[in-house]
Amino acid sequence: MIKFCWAARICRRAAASAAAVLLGLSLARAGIEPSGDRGALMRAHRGGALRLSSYQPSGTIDPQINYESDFWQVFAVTQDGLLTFAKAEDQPGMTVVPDLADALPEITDGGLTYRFHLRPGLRFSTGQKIGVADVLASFRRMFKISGPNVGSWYNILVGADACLATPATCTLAGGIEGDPATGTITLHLIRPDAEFSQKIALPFASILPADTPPSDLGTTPPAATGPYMIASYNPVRALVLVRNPYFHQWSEAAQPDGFVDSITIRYGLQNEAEITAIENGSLDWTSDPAPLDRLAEIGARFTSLAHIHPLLAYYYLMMNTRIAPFSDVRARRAVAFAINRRLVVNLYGGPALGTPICQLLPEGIAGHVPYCPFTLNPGATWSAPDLAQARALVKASGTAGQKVTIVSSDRDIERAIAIYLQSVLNDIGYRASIHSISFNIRDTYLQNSSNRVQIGLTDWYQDYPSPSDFLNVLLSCASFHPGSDASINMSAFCDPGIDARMQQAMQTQSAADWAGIDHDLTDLAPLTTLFQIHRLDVVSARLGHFRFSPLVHMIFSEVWVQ
Amino acid sequence: MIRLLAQRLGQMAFVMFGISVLVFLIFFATPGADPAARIAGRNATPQVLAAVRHDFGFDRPIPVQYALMMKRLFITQDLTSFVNRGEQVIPEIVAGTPVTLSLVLGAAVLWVAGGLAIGITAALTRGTFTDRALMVAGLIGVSMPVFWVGEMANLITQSRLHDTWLFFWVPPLGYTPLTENPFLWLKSMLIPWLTLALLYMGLYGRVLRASLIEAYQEDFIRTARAKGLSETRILLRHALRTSLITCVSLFGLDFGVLVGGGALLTEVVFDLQGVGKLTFDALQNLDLPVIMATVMYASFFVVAANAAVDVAYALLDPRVSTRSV
Amino acid sequence: MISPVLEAIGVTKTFDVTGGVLGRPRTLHAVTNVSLRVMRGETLGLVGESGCGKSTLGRCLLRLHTLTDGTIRFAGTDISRLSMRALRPLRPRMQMVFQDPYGSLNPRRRVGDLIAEPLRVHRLPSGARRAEAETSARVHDLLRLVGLKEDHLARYPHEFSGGQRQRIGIARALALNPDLIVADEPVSALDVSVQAQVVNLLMDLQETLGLTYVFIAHDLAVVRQIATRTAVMYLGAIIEIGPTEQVFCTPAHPYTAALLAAVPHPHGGAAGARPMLRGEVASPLSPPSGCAFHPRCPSAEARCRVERPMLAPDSGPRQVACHFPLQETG
Amino acid sequence: MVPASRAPNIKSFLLLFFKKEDLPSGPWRVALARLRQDRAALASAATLVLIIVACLLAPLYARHIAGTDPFRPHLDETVTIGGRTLDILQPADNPLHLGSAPLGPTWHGAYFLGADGQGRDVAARLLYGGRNSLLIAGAATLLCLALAAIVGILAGFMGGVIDQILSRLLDILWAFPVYLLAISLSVVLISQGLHIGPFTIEADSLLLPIAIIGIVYVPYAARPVRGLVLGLARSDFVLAAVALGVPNRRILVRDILPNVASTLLVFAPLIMALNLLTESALSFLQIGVQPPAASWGTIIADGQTLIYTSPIVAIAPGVAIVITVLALNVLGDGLRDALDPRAKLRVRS
Repeated sequence: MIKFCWAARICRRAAASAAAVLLGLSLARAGIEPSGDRGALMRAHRGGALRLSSYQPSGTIDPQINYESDFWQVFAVTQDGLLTFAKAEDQPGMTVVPDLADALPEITDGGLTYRFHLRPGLRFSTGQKIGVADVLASFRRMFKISGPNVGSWYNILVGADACLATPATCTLAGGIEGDPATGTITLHLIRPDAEFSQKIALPFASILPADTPPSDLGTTPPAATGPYMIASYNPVRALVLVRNPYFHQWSEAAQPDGFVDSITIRYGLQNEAEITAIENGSLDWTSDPAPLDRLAEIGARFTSLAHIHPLLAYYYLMMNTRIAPFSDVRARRAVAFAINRRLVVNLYGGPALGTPICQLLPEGIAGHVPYCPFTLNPGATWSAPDLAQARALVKASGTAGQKVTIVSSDRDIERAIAIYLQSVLNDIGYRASIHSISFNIRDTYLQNSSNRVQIGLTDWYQDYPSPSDFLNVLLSCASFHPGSDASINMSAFCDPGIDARMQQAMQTQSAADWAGIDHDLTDLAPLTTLFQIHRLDVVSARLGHFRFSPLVHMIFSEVWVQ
Repeated sequence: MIRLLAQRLGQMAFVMFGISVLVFLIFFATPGADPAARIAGRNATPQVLAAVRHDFGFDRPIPVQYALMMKRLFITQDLTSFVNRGEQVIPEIVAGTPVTLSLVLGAAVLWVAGGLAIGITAALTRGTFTDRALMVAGLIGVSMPVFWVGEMANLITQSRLHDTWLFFWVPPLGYTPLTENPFLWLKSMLIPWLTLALLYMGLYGRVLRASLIEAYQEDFIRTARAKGLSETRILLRHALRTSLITCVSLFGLDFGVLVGGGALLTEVVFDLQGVGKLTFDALQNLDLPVIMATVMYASFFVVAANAAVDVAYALLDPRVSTRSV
Repeated sequence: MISPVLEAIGVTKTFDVTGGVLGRPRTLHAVTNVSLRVMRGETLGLVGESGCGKSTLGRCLLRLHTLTDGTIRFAGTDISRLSMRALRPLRPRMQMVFQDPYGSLNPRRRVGDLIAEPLRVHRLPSGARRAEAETSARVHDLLRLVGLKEDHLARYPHEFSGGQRQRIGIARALALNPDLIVADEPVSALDVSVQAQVVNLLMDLQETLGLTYVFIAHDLAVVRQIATRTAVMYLGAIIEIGPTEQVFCTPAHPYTAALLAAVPHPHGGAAGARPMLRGEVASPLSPPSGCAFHPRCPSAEARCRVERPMLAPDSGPRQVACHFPLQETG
Repeated sequence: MVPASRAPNIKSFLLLFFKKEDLPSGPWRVALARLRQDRAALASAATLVLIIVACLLAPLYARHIAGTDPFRPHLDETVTIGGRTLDILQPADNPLHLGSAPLGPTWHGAYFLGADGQGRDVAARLLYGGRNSLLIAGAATLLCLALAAIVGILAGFMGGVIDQILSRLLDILWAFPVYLLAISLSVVLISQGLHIGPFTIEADSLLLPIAIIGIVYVPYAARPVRGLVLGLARSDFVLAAVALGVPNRRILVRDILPNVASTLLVFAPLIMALNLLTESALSFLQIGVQPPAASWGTIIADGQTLIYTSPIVAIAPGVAIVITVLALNVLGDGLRDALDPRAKLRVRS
C-alpha cells in the first residue's frame, strides 16, 4: 500500500472512493510479490509470448527521434543510455540510476563536467561490444539527425551550437570526450543544469552502435542493448520484440531481464475490439484507453483485470493571453472558476480516472503543494465551480458577449469536454462555438499563433519528472515562437519576472521555489488545468506481475504470462 | 488496337496527374499540418525545425516539392510517410492489397450471385408480389449507409448475439491472412462480405431485371419463342446473355473502385487493414505522402477499370465502333 | 441582268470525323466546290440521293455551317465569313423549313411561342417593346396564312399531326417576311396526301408573298412539280443544272438519267429504256478520283478516272459536269 | 392546364413553387399524370413530406414534449419520468467507479429514446439532426445540379476548347473515388474553414459540407447533361433557332434548359439520396456536421461510443436514414419513369 501510493492524497482518494478494490489489487499482488529472489520467479514464470495491441503505431523506431510515450515504453526494454530511470513503481520509478555507466556521474567544475565510466563487457544485440566510441557517436548522432530536443535540452553541451548550425558535420568538439582505454566519458556543459542527468536518462540519449547511419532509422530496428530487441516493425501490421541474445542482466534497477520470450504489438484494432479481445484472453494488453461504453463493464465484471494509476499528466485549457477576451486575466480566471471539473472527469470516464486540479504542477512532481484558487471555497483542493464569481469576472473584464471559439480534437472524449465547455462559456456570458480538428494536428494547430486560437483543449504528459518540464516548458518566454507550428507555449504567455525565477529554480531545484512559481502562474491562469489523468490498464487474466512505472507505465519486462 | 491502348494510357496519365496535383494542393496549405513540426517533436526549437524542414525539402518551392514527391513515388519508389517516419509507402499499399482484395472478391462473389438470383427471379415473376418484394428489398440494400450496416452487424455478432449459437463462431474483428489460417480467414471475412455485398446485391438485381425485361421485348426473343424454345433456354441462352453485358460493365467499374480503396468505410468499421483503411488513417493523420500514394493507386484502378470496360464493350458490342461516325 | 438573291461560288464543306473507339480521324467531303445562283421569285430544286450533301449545301447556303471554302453572297452581301452574331440582322431575310417537323419544333414550347419566337427575337414588326400586341396579331395572321386555328396556339407540338407541324414550321419561317426560304425536304416525312397539301401551300405562299425557294428533296416528282430550275447533286457536287423541264425530259448527265430511270414513270413503260445504276455510292470519306461518278457510269472512259469534269460557268441556263454528256447543253 | 379536380394535391403543391401561368403543362402534364398513377412514388413523397415536417417541428418537440435543450450537456441533472426521478447520466455503480451510463429509452415524452453520452435527449436530437441532414443533402443537391447544369451545358453547347477543359476536369473528378474526395476535402476544410478572398466560411458552418457534398457528385450529373446538351445542340430545333437568328443566350434559356430540366429533375431525388448517405458518412467520420450541432451521421457516431450501453442511439438515426433514402430512391424511380425513362445516373460509392 505504501509502495503503491507515492502520492499520499491519491491514496486517500483511493481509500475514499475505491478503497476496497485498490486494496484488493494490492493484496492480490502481495501474494505473488517476489520475495527478493528474482531468480526463483524467473524460473517459475519465464517464457511465453506477450500479445499487445495499439490502434496506431507511434512513428519511427529511431529511439533518438521518437517522442511518443507508447514507443518510449518499448525503448525502455530495448535501449539503454548511460543513465536511465529505474524500472520501478511509484517514487523509485522517477529516480535516475546508472545504466550503461556503472555509476552515477561524477559532477565537477560547479556542475559543468560530468564524468562517466562505461560498464565493461556489454554487447549490442548485433554482437558488437559497447564501447566509448559508440557513446561519443550516439551523442553526435542526436545532433546529426536533428533530434527533437537537441535545441532545447542538449544545447548546453559545449560545441552544440556548431552542431545545431550544421548538423551534418557535428563533432561536439569540447563537449564530449572519451577514453577507450579506461572506458571513461566526459561531458562538458556551457552552464550548470540540474536536470541534465534526467535528460540523458531518456531514450533520446540511447547508446547506439557508432556505425548507425546518421539519418532517421524509420522502420529499421536499432541495435538493442536491453533484454529485448526489435525483430521487425511494420507500421500497419505489428512491432515484434524478441529476446536479445547478447543480453545479460547487469542491474535489476536499470534494466531487469524480461519474463516473456517475445512481445508483439499488433496495430489496427479499434478500442472496442481490443477490449473484447483482452476480456476473452486473446490479447494481453492495449496501449489505447478503454472506450467509454466499456468502462462500466470493466468496472463491474472485469475488476481483476483493471489497474488504475495516476499519471504525471493532465488535461488543460490553453488560453491565448494575447487575443481577446483571454488577454484579460479576469476572463481567464472566470473560465477557471466556471468549469465543473467533476463533470469533466465524469465525461472522461468517472472519478476513478481523474482527479480535479487547478494548479500547474501535478501531484507527484517535486514542488507540488495542493493549491486551488478557482473553486467555490478556494484552498488546497477543488470542490465545486463558482459560476457567480465567473460571471462577475467576465462582467468586470468587459469581455461579456464576445465570440469565443473553442478548439478541440475530434476524439470523442475531447469533443465531449469541448461541448460541455461551450455550454459553460455561454453560461458566463460569451458566445461560444467549437472548432474540432483532427487529433493528429491538435497540438501543432493550437501552437501556431497565426491560427489565432483563443481557447483550446489539450493535454500534457511529462518528459521527465521535473517541475520545469511543466512550468518552464509550457509557459516560458523561450517556448513561444510566433507563427510556428512548434511553439509549445500555446498561451503565448511571457512574464520576464517569472521567467527569471524559473531560471533560478532550475539551478537550485528548490521545491519551495517551484511551489511559489506554480502558485503565481496558477493565479495568472494563462492555462487552466482540468484534471490529473489516471491511466486504466486492462490486462488479460493470464498476465501476471503487473508493474507500473510512472514514467514508462506498464513495464514489459516485468510482466509474465505463465 | 495499339492506338486505342496508347490513347487510353495517355488519358490515364493525364487524369492521374490531375488528381495528384489536386491532392497536393488540397493538403499542402492545411494549418497545423506542417510536417516538419510534427516530425521535429513537441518542443523543438526553430533551429531544429529549420533543419528538419531543410532535410525533408520543405523549404523548396511547391512545384519542386511536388516533383520530388512524384519522383520518390514513381521513379525511386522510396516515398516515406511524414507521420510514421521511415514507413515506406509503396510496401504498405502492397501489404494492404491482399486484405482489400479478399474483402472485395468475396463480396463480389456474393453480390453477383445474389444479384443474379434477384434479377432473374424478379424478371421471371414480373409484376407479382415476389417481384415487388425483391425490388423493394434491393432498394433497401442500396439505401443503407454501409458503415451503419457494419456497426449493426458488429453490434449483433460481436456483442448482443455473440454468445448464442447463431454467432458464436464470429471471431474478433481484424484480418487473418488466408495463408496463415484459411478457416479463420473465412470466418473473419464472412460478415464484412455480407455487409458490403448487401449494398450491391440489390443494385445488380435491379439492373439485371430491367435489362432482362428489355431483352424480352426484343425481336430475337420473340423469334426464339416462336421457334418453341423452352422458357429456361430462352432465358439462359438469349435474354441473359445480352443483359449481362450491362452488368459486366457495371461490375468492372465497381470492382475497380472497390479494389482501389472504395471499400474504405467497410474496412474502417471492420478493422481490416486494407488500402481503404490505410487511406483513411493517412487522411486522419494528414500524411500527405501516403494520401498521395493511395489516391494515385485508387484512381489508377478507377481509370483502368474504366478503360477495360470500354475495351470490353468495343469487343463485345460491334455497334460501338461504328456508332460515333 | 437582275441580280441573284443568293449566289454561291466554289462552296466546299468538309467535316472532321473521329472514328469511334477504334477509328482514325478522317475527313468527310460533304460539299465540294459548288457554285450556283438563285434568282428572285424562282424555285431552285436540289435533288440527289440521300447522303449526297444536299442538306449540307442547304445549310451552307444559309450559313448555318461555317464554310470550309468558297463564297456566298446574299442580296449582294458576302456572308461567307460573317460570324453568327453578325449574320443575325440578315437572318430575317433568309429562312429555313426543316425536314423533320418532329425534331425542329422544341417539344417543350407552345406553338404560339414557337411562331412568335422570331418576332420577339428581332423585335418585329415595330421593333419596340410594346410590340406584344402586334406580335400577337402577326402570329394570328401567320396562323391563318398556313391554315391553322387560333386555339392551336396554346398547345404543344406533340399534340399535332406531321402536316400540321410542318405548317407551324412554315409559319415560323414566314414570320419575318423572308426573301429566301431554304426548304430542306419539307415533305419527305409526311404522308403522300399531306405532302400535296404542303407543297400546294408553299406554292400558294410563293405566289402571294413573292418568295424565293431553294427546295431540297430526293423525291423527283415533288421537285418537278414545284421547281422552276433543278440542280442534281452527286457526292457533294452539282453535276447538272438547268430548267426543270429540260433536266427532267432530256437529262444530259448519265447520273441524272439513271436517277430518273429509277422513278416509276407515271405513264409506265419508259423506265426500262434507260440504263440502271451499277454498284454503290462511293463514301464521301474517300471520294473516287476524277469524275466522282465514274465507277458507276455506263459511259465512263479512262479520262473520267483522271480528270474531274466541271460545270461550264456562264455557259447558259443548262450546265452539266460530264466529259461525255448525253445531250448537248449550253 | 391540369384540371383542378383531377390532381388537386399535386397542383396545389406545385403552386407553392410556380406562378399559375408557369405551372407545367404539356409535356409536364403528361409526366404528372403518369406520376399520379405511381402509388409507390406518391407514398414516398408523402413519407418525405412527413419526415420534413417532423424535423421542422423539432423546436416544438424539444420545448413542449421533451422539455429539454438538446444542444447542451445535461451531465448532472435529473429527469422525472412517471413520478420517478432518474439521473440522466447514471453514475457507475461498479466497484471501480468506472464509466457512467446514459438514461435508456423512457418511451415517454422526455427522453423518449433515452440520452446520449452528454445527457442530451436523443429523440429531440434526431429531429434536429434530420433538419441538418436534409438541409445539407437538399442544398447540396441544388448546388450539384446547378453546377452540373452549368458545366454540362457550357461544355455541351459551347464545345471546342471550353468543352475540352471542362470535360477533362470532369474526368479528373470522376476518377477520384467519391468518398475519398469528400473525405479529403472535409479533413482539410474542417480544420481551417474556407477562405476565398474576402469570404470566410467558418469550419463549423453547414456551408462546408454542403459545398463539399455538392461538388463531389457533379461529374456524375454533369456528364449525362453534357451528352444530352450535345444532342440537343445538334438537334433540328436548335438549328431552327439559329436559322431564325435567335441569340445563343436565348437558345440556351428557351430551348436547351427546359429540355435539360426534366433530366435534372429526375436526378434530383437520386442525387439527394446519395448526398444524404455521403453526409452521414462524413459526419460519422466526424468531418461533417460539427458539434454541438447534430446530423443523423453525428448521432450514429455518438451512438458508436455507446453501442454497448445504449445501442438505440446508433440504431435510430440509421433507421431514419434508411427510410429517407429509400423514399428518395423510390421517388426518383417514379420521376424517371414519368419524365425521362432514358435518364441514367450511375454513381460509384
